[in-house]
Amino acid sequence: MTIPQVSEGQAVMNLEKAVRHDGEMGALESVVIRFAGDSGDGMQLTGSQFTVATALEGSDLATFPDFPAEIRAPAGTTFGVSAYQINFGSSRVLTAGDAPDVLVAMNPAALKVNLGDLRESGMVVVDTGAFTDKNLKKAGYDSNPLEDDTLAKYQTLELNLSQLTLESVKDFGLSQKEALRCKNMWTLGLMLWMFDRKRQPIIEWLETKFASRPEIAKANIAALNAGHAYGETAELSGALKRYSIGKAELEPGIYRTVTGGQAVAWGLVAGAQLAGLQLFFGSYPITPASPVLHHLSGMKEFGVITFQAEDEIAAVCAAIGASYAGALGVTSSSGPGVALKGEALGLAVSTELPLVVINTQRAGPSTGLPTKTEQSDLYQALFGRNGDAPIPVLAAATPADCFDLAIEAVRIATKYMTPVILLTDGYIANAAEPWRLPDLDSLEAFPVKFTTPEEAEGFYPFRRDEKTLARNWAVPGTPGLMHRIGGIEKSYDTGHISYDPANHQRMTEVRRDKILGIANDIPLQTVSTGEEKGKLAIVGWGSTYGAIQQAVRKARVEGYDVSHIHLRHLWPLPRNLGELLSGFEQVIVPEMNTGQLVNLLRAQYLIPAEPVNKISGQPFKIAEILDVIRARLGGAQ
Amino acid sequence: MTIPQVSEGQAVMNLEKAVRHDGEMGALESVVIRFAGDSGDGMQLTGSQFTVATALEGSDLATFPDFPAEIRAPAGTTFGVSAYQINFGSSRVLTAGDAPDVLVAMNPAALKVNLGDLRESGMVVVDTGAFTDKNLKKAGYDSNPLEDDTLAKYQTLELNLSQLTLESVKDFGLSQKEALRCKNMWTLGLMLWMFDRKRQPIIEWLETKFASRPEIAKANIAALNAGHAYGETAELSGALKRYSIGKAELEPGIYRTVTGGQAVAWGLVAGAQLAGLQLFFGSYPITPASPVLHHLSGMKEFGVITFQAEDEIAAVCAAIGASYAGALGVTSSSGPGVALKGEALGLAVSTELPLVVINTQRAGPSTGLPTKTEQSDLYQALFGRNGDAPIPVLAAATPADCFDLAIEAVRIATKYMTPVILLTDGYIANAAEPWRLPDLDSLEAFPVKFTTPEEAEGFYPFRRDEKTLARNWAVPGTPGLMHRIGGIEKSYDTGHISYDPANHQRMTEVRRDKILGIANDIPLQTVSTGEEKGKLAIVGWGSTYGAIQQAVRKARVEGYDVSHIHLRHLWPLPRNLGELLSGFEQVIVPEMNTGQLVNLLRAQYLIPAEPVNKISGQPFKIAEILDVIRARLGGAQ
Amino acid sequence: MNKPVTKLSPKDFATDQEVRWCPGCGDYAILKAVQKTLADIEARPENTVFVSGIGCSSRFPYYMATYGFHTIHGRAPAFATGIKLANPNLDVWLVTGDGDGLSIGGNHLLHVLRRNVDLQVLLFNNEIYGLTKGQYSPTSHIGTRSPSTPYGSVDAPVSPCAFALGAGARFIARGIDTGQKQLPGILARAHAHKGASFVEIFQNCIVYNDGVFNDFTEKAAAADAQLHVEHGKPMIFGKDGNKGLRLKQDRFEIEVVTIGENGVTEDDILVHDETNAALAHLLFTLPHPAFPVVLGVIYCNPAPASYESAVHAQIDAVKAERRTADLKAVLKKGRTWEVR
Amino acid sequence: MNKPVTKLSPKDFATDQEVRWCPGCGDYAILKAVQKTLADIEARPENTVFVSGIGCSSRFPYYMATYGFHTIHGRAPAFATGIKLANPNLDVWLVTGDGDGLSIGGNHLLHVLRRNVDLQVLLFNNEIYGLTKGQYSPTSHIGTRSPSTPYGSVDAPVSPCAFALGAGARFIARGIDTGQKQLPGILARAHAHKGASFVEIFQNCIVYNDGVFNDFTEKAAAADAQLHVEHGKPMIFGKDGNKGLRLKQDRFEIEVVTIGENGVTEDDILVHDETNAALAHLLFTLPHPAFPVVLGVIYCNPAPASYESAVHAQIDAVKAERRTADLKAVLKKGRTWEVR
Ligand SMILES: Cc1ncc(C[n+]2csc(CCOP(=O)(O)OP(=O)(O)O)c2C)c(N)n1
Ligand SMILES: Cc1ncc(C[n+]2csc(CCOP(=O)(O)OP(=O)(O)O)c2C)c(N)n1
Ligand code: SF4
Ligand code: SF4
Ligand SMILES: [Mg+2]
Ligand SMILES: [Mg+2]
Repeated sequence: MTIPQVSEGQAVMNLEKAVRHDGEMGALESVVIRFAGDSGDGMQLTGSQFTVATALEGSDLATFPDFPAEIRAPAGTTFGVSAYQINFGSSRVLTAGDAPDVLVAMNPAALKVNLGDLRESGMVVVDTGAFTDKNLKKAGYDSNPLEDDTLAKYQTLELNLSQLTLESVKDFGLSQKEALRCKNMWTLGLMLWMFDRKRQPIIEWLETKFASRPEIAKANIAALNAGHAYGETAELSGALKRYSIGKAELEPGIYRTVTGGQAVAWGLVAGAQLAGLQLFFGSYPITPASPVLHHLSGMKEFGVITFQAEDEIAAVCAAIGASYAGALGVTSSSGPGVALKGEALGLAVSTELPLVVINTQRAGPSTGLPTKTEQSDLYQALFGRNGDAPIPVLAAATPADCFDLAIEAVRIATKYMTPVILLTDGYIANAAEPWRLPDLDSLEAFPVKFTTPEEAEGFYPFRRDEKTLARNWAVPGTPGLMHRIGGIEKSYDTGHISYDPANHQRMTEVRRDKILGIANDIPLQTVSTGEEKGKLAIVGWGSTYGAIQQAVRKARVEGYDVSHIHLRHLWPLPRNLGELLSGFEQVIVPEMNTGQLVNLLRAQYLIPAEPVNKISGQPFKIAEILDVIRARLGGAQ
Repeated sequence: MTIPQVSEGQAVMNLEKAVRHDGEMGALESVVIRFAGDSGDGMQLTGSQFTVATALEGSDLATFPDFPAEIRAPAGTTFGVSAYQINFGSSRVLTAGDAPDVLVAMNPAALKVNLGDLRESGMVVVDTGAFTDKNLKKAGYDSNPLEDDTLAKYQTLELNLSQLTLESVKDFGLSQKEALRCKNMWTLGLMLWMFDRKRQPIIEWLETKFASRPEIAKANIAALNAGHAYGETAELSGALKRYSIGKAELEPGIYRTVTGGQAVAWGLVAGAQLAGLQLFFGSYPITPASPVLHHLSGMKEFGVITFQAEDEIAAVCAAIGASYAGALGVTSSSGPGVALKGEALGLAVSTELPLVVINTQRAGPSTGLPTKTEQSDLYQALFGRNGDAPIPVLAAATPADCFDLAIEAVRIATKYMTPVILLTDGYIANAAEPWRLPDLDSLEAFPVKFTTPEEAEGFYPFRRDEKTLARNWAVPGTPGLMHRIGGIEKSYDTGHISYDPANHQRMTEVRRDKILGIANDIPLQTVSTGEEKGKLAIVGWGSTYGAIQQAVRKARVEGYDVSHIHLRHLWPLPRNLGELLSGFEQVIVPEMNTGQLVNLLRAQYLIPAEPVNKISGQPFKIAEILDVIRARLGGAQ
Repeated sequence: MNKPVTKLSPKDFATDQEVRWCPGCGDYAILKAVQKTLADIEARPENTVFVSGIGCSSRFPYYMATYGFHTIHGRAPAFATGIKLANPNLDVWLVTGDGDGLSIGGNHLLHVLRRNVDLQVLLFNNEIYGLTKGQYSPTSHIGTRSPSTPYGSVDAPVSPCAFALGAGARFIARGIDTGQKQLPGILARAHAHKGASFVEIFQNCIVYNDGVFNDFTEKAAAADAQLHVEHGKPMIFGKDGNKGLRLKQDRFEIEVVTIGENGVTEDDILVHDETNAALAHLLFTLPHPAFPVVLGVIYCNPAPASYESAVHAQIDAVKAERRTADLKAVLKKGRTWEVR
Repeated sequence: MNKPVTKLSPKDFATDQEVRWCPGCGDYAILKAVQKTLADIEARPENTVFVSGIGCSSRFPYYMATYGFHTIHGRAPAFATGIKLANPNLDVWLVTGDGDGLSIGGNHLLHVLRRNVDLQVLLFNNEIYGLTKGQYSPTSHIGTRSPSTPYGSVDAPVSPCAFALGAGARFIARGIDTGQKQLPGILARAHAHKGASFVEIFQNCIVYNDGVFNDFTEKAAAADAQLHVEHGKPMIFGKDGNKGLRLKQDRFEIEVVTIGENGVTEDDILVHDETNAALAHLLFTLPHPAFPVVLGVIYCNPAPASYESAVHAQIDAVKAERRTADLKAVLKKGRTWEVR
């Protein structure tokens, strides 16, 4: 056990300085920690284990994993830095936090890339052992930031983590390389101590994970314990302080953490069950959409068929084929892959088959920034097809919301015999948040009714339900209902190919009206926070939810007349939306794109909605939205 | 020579009844003829030869070929009917005409499909020889329309064309089948006589076409002459009347007829010459876009490389590759094929390479009605890509306009290093109109300047021209400028891959601003007809030009305060457009889709522009637009 | 429902839809052969699905009184895969053309073949794009003049069967549209094969490529220009039944010989082995007219399992092992905590 | 500008860009071999273009100090075709992976090969999707466990070389990432071949598929498990140089024999003929470990002309015949009339 080497000139680490606290000394309302290191340093694991420990402690939390496009970029480079941020607290936490209070930097590159985001007088924990000349050079530092005034504004905790770790695991006979791999657990131990989280869940996890290599499990646990013990010793010596974060007041229930990727997968399985259909999932791997494929591939006991197709076109076509044959066809991709599906989506529109399409958006155009987030595929979802080919579009606001909207997508697709697009994004897909498990038994079923042989009399495939305008669904294998469908225009009255001009007009209109009619079957638009009319509405969609929500709450506390309206149904729009928006003097639409929803709203309602755009591949910060509100509404009222 | 068998109860054919005429007896201002028959009857040929003869006579004209999707549908079926309509006259003719004055129906199916369009008391010419029981049944007639009152409202000219033709060619030793094939020439001869057009050009054409089979040429010519002679005889007997149509007052110059397909091809060749580049045309056949490929494939003497790719994706990718290598890459397709190009277009946006994309639109969604026209791919052109990927969009108003806009597309693509989309449609592509040949020498060149080895100092591929924001273009083969590009985000300052958030924001903005800046380099929007402000503006784009133009002219004659504004630049929009439109009390946007441009205008300018939609696969009629104007503006003012 | 109630005739498989091919098109003959095959194999219309892309050939499903899906250009194999995976009990037939299947759709064809989905692929090869009015296709011979190659095409054609073999197909056969005697038998064998079966059918496009196969399909030439192979039988052909293929000494090559000449006897003739892939490659690519065009079931080498059966077997195995499929339990797996 | 001014070394072909592959990735070795090859063949950087799709392998162009185009997933052959057609003087290399080239990109690979565009295709086969974190690929063997196949894959893999042959490729070779001795020679021959050359390179993905080729690449096993063929030489292998491939009597098949055993002599061993396509198919698909994995230039059978040269020859011929290219004349062709 070594003695804390708190860097010179630093008094006791004092996080409270700029952190909201709730009175009691050492108790904070919320804290933002960012773990940053080389791709090989295991930062994603460290972050997600800290998240588990924190969740079990009853804090509310939100996370933001931010990793490089490279599988394993060369050690020490700035582009190889991987980071995981967690915001946790006793009050409602909706974003991963604007600026970290604590930055754990495992090497110079991690410091270089992340220091700029740290809040003033925040805490930096660095592994001095990694600040070698070679690493400094790789990170592009001319002089050692630990030695110049780079860190002057911050509180620094300089520890030779590498050495401390090696010492802590020396009894387990690991190679130097293996031993050093435990560095992240040592660090995690220290952080668990500092924020008063339990080690036991992590220990259990390590034991399961390394069940086949017990010496590795033991070494990691020893490192974890050593980091924890280090904190205790340092506290005794007065060098470090420990913080407690109270439990958040959350609705009663059983909770777990969930990422958007998981929630989509489970929502689809639930949706298929509610519809009474077999789930067919056709996909082609692409970042950041692949997790949905991975989750579903492991759910074979639910009869889920996962089909890794040769490309995105085959994936969507196979899904349409499966729907044709009576399954629930689903396909999933990210922007560039969805671009390839446009032609086939037109066929699903034309043949009026149910289909769910999930787009986990990433930064574009083209390959863009595959591991960064963006909302720039809304136009593509709404308009990216030849011909008049309207498709309902939904967008999930949070990881947990993905579950509900996946079910909603299945419901609309099967009830209206139409493809449905569900938009999420790289941020939602990878971020974890606490999720109160839904009561699955209370979900309303919407069983599909295939046309039966008994209905053969007068049957034709495009006969419609008078109310929904959905066509009937007769599946191959049913005697007496043999029919042929395709992408050529069909007669309204027989379903046969028809080149008749008036018929094409009628069919185009009925396809449009069917989709527009869904507006009567979705909830009216509500206001998330604030009044139903007023000076300013901030209208958002998708993963900007948390940032807008927090900003509007803060602004309202500051006295601003501002409301937050968040859209989950982007097409058709809720039928009261126009009226709702007309109750506001100003409408601002923040989007992680150059302005897409804003134009839809302007075109639909002729309101002078204005865009606020962030296209940096990073989520909005609360402060960025707050600044906009303040600027719009002038000094606090 | 047989004696005219004018049907009972008919006096002399009297076309003037409902046709505008210019005083002199038998002289008409304009006439609309529709030739309709089986796909095998050669109606497209008949129509286009009548067009040639008419053009040579100095009439203005417009045509509308309307053929079935089937290559050779079974004889006698309604879906196998092929039609060709021509509107010609001594005044400006801008559309193929709302309703034919004369319908030539070669069989019952042709009559069945087309009769409804004939204007009241128009003339029907039928081949009685084809009205057999079998054909009547195939066409779905329960009783013979020649015998019941189906044709009561019309003037009918019932001739046994088959028999008349057989007689006229009996000296040439043709088989019955070959002999009957001359029926269309007999009919053409009669029509040429009736409207006083010369036979000589057709005779010459037949001689060239059948140079290798002189007996076929001779028979066809004999049939043509026989039809003509028949008219003369009938006139003598007083049964038929002959009409003269004066010369149109057209701008002096050399004229020819041109289809949109030809004009696009020639415009591209001209554009490439003006840019000083080799033209590379990558395409995959699709109706109705293929003619561009066919025309260019025959122009090898211009060094044009035509590449029939394995699919639309390969076509656009090869074109981008060619541009990368220093050629002018062009690709062309129709809606479903363009849908497949979305991902690659994103790459062209991201790598900022010049590219021209031509979409000859057809009725959608999906396969839709391949041989019918529509304007429903505007959304796809503007928005059909992942990410923020703005692309300039142009739309041709007439077949001849395709030439000018193809050049304009090349100019913008090369000057701004960007893909450009040019929209035409099935109507424009196939319709022929007279075209005053442009003075090629007077076209302003816009030679491309590749980066030279001398500029190697400080070179990087994304260095921009300060004014246009276009990046420089260094082509492989140039010493000293070796570089790598791709679809991942690039550093503004070096062109290397960059994951930097602020850089992505900056690059996204510069890509947007570059395209928006083109608004300063295109003509201000003018008004085609009418005042610059007033009660009502009809805003159109693409092939609706003629119908809107004629309707607005007529309405203005009727005293309505209405103007026609026609957009050729759909993105960016002309910079004065918002102001111009704000000068009108009402703005109506007729489109052959469910409303696409109208939403763009509403979003951009917040004006309550309203849609008028026709989605029948058929062009607008003048009357349809005129009705809208009258309805909007109430009784004539 | 899988057992025929009454025996159906070929006519029972015809729809009332007007057939929209050009008069004289080879597609008519194929339609007839397929309808006969379905009757022969006692197919049930309600369990049969015809899937196609886009092209003249791809209009096929409209004329079959079964279920049918006329999809989009080139993608039929992907649709068919989805259909078969969703309901392995369906009998899936895929109709495609040389453009649909080998130009835009080459990749999907590759993958449906290598995955070995249990369905029949019928590729109507007319060496031209019929529906779009006669452009050359990936199977057109060099020098083909067409609207897009007025000076003649310059790219080498692909051999559909060699492609299928390279893709890993385990049943490959070849027939001729007008071969009404052979075609139903070939199609029935394709149907009997468990896994993806690939059948190339030479089809005459009377409008845009008339007579392109005449040199081996015309009556007069047929006997000498066609070799109909049968597994286990010597590869003999010719109007006098005295020509054959013989292995060259010590070379991995074959030659045409005449039985009765130069001491050649029937025993010298190579016996066809439909499980031999290298031989199949050779037979697919024999240069004509030096060699005959080989027809019949040229390659058949079934895999242990077809794709959809393996997929469902895996699902069934997991189901059997897990016994329950409880979404509630899945959601609760891992760390949960309770807020009261 | 086509003649080298000074002889360049492998290092001259390296960029200053940091290489972003995982430490230990087989791609490094291939990079080294390619850089050496370019130096050996005296390539000019300014006339050389590396084109790739998307994948770990497809990052290759960034590390070559030549022109480079990192395009989109699976489409590199189409871009490369456009580049080569636009400027036939460029030396085009195409780098792809088993996913990029054979999954999404299979169709373009088929067509660039059959058209015979003069370029080199290097397919890095690691039997996995590296960049997207380890899903199985179309070359993964049955049973591969991956994030998308946690219970093991069930679809049969495709053989890249057999596919290339079926597609009509006229140069097909195979190498190993670590085979620094053989690889530059193979690549140089691929470069020398006029037309499309296809080279499959077994590449170890140390992160997601480590050791998948060990049974024939590991030092100890290599000699017995690898057969390096050379045209005109008997196909002998084995650490004692005494194993070989022999034609089976009267069968279109081969077997492994040991020279010196059962009376087998070197003369019995089949001589490699790189122009024999059927033999090539056989060598590509020999089942391992019963047979060795065949490496080297296995098939090479040049066509009279490569695609881009034929395209330009046709253009040149038309130009020569027409002599002028006058757009004014074209516009005036056909019927014109004058309005005064
Ligand atoms: C995406 C797309 N691209 C192009 C087309 C146009 N197209 C329809 S069929 C066809 C080729 C058909 O050729 P083939 O498959 O040989 O069929 P055939 O008509 O000769 O039977 C083409 C290019 C289309 N319908 N969709
Ligand atoms: C249109 C599209 N679909 C999917 C992806 C995601 N993706 C990138 S690389 C890749 C597979 C790469 O596999 P391989 O070609 O074998 O390359 P490796 O990484 O193994 O070298 C995939 C699926 C993409 N970038 N674009
Ligand atoms: S164009 Fe050819 S393939 Fe198509 S229907 Fe006519 S004859 Fe048959
Ligand atoms: S993931 Fe595999 S293929 Fe990709 S760089 Fe790493 S080791 Fe190489
Ligand atoms: Mg064909
Ligand atoms: Mg790979």
